[in-house]
Amino acid sequence: MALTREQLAQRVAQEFQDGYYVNLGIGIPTLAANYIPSDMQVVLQSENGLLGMGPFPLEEEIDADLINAGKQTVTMVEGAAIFSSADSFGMIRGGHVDLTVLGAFEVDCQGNIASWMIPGKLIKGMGGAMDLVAGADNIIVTMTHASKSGQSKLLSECTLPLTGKGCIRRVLTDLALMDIEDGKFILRERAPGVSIEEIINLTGGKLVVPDHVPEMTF
Amino acid sequence: MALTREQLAQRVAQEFQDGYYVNLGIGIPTLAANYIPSDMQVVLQSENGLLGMGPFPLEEEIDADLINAGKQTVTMVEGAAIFSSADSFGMIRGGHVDLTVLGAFEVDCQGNIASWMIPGKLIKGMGGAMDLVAGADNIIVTMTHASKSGQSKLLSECTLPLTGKGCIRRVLTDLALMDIEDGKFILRERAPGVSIEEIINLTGGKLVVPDHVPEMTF
Amino acid sequence: MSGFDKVVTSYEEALAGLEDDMTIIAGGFGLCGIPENLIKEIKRKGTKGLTIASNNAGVDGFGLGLLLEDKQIKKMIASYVGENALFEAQMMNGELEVELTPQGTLAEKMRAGGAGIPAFYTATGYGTPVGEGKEVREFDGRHYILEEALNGDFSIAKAWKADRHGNLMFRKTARNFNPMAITAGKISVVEVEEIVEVGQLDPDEIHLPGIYVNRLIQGTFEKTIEQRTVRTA
Amino acid sequence: MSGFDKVVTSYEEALAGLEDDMTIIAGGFGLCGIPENLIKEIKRKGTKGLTIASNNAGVDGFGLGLLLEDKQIKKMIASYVGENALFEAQMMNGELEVELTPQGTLAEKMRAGGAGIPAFYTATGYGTPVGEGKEVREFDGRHYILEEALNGDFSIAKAWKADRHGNLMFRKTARNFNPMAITAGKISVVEVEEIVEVGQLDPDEIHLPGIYVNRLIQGTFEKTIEQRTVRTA
Repeated sequence: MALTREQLAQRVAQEFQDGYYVNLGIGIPTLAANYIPSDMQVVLQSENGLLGMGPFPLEEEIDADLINAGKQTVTMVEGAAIFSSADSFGMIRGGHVDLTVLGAFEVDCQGNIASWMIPGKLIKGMGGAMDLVAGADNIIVTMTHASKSGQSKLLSECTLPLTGKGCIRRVLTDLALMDIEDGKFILRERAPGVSIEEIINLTGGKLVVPDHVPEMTF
Repeated sequence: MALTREQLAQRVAQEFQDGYYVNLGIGIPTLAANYIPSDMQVVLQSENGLLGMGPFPLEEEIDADLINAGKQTVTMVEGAAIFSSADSFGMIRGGHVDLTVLGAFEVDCQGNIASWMIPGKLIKGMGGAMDLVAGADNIIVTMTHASKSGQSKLLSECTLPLTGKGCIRRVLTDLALMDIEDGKFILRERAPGVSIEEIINLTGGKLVVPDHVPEMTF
Repeated sequence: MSGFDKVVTSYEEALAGLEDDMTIIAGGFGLCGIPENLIKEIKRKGTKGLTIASNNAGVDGFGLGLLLEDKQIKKMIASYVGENALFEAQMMNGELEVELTPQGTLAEKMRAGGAGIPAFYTATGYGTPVGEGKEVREFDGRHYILEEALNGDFSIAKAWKADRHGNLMFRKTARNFNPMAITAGKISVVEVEEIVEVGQLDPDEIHLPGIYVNRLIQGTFEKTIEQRTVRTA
Repeated sequence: MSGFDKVVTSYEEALAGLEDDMTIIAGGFGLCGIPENLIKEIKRKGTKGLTIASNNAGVDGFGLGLLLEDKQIKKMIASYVGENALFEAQMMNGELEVELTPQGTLAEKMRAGGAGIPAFYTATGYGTPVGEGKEVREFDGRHYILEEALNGDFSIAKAWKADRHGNLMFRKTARNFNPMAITAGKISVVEVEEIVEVGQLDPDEIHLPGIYVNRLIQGTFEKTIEQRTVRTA
């Protein structure tokens, strides 16, 4: 069975380590914050200028001056810090964030990512995504393995305009967790009940299948 | 009579305008702060990270955490602001300071300035001088017109390593106030009792003497 | 002795000198910390042909979206746009030129503009459409592109508190692009919620010194919220 | 749940891993805001062959001057030196390499190192010995030189107050180079006067977020004054 959104978020959360500063993109990545293990502390960076983002506010806590990068009202945790956008992206570009999780339209086995533009259709802009993928050493891309019509999103070469070149090394889809090494996807884990064959069929780029590919556990 | 240090400082202060943010170098420039006209407000920038520098502290006010760019203990005036060295030089380099006053060893009629190094003799470093001359539009250099042995410091070409190239447009010496335009010194004012001839004799670079050269008034 | 008193009392005065075809650097992220009343004044003035650098372009009927109604904007430099239908329509039919710029690069371009850095290298955008036509250079085995500083004829921004000299404090994530935007404009205009007397702000707690501020005005703010998300107790 | 607790309790632990021939980025201006106890610990450790980037090099017997006594410094990157005789002697006889860097360029090189900007252009130093061998480029009719970022294996710095997560506040002009120095080191070590519990600092008043701080130690400081100047009432 393909992972649900919640399972994707849960699997992302397994990558967290105690003491990690993490930037979570809009959508599934943001959900991962709900699954931080209780014996662990993670601090969330929001690229509009906040380190130490908390949950959504209670109705009476809403503050128009306190939003996240998705423009949603949020709160701050104890120990939070505020800074300007220039300082925020200095932090990101300088590689100080330990883990970045974001969505994408396509990833290829060269580590390229396309996530911001569909020519003639979606031209809203890249926001902070290009800075995030250029700045982080440790990035996880989350997305569905294939489109609804069965087109693979894991390609030998991205077809859409790139967000970043050669910067992605780990991809989590609803079917599998893969690393990218030397121009190949390496299958690391598969979703419970999903066969290796199905993953092979739905992966466009070169895929290496190790002898043992464990199922994900939650 | 050549100007005294105090007169030099007084003449510098005549360049102040109400509302000017001013950076004063070590020595005579610093003295100019004592002659700010009483109907005028000037805010002093100290490049180690302070806008709104006040006078030296009373004995009981001394604070090791509050010094100026000359490493002297100072105070802050009301409305002062503190910032980092990077922000301070962003302010300077970005041209936000209205007037910069600093000393020099030599100035030439191309607007070059040498103020930081005498090969084999004085190699202490340029501190912030190179940033200051590169960042300001409005600079006054103050120095003696000639060395004790009568060598002119206003040359057709600086002989010492430069602090900045083509950036000086106004020089105040103990004998004269000059502008620099199109490769020439233009004599604007002379010290009380100093003859134009004396100034001509002690100026190495090309000097233009207008029909009327008023004496400075204090 | 009023040389440092930056306070003006009308929005008309605040934007005096703003003319057609000028470039404006604007603070704000989404609708958070935007100079909403200065934008309304630009609409009232009817200034046209503007180039505006701002992370976003507001929404229909609020923020910079207001300036689209009478087609006052010629060109937007932004990282994320199209939260409003009018923007998309004007962009699609070519009435509005859009220069999409990564968010961090945009912030750094404004900072560079204010700090006298004409250009810098960044890895952001290398190998993407953003890097096209820009110089590529290798440092330590990695590729970077050259990005140039942004400067404006005016900058418009919003802060929380100011003293009369223009020393500024921002509040929470309404800080965002505001400090850099202010430094990058030849004439910088800042609207604030509260103006206090000089000496009332702690020098260590000032986020941006008054040297960057030319005009200061106290306003009242709607503070429209774009995405009102809540949790239940 | 101690992942974010940056506090260490001994200076030995604070500088664990510092080895011969490493590069250190140090905060401070003159003797103001210098990490005086971390410097003493480097002296005690006897680490040699160090490259140190710091605006100044201390004085005889205090600050970085201490590290000259046992010839621990191989190279200084600084804007103003020679306030001490030992420095001058070692520089003159070639024991100590010195790379003089304009103060603003030095600050910006540290900031760039921390902010992932590999290089930037500046007018500072163009046409002077500082510009020799560096690329010159014209922007808008003005000449600029290319300066590269500075990064260190360690950075050592001094702040005023911190919470246990390493969120920092500096005091008065002791801020100076400290914030940038901290961002530019692979391992950053900060000594402070006071450590408070997490949640006690106002998020709007933090000068440098804890993400940049790896180790934090509380010290007591001599705060030697270089030029004690006073006025009489």
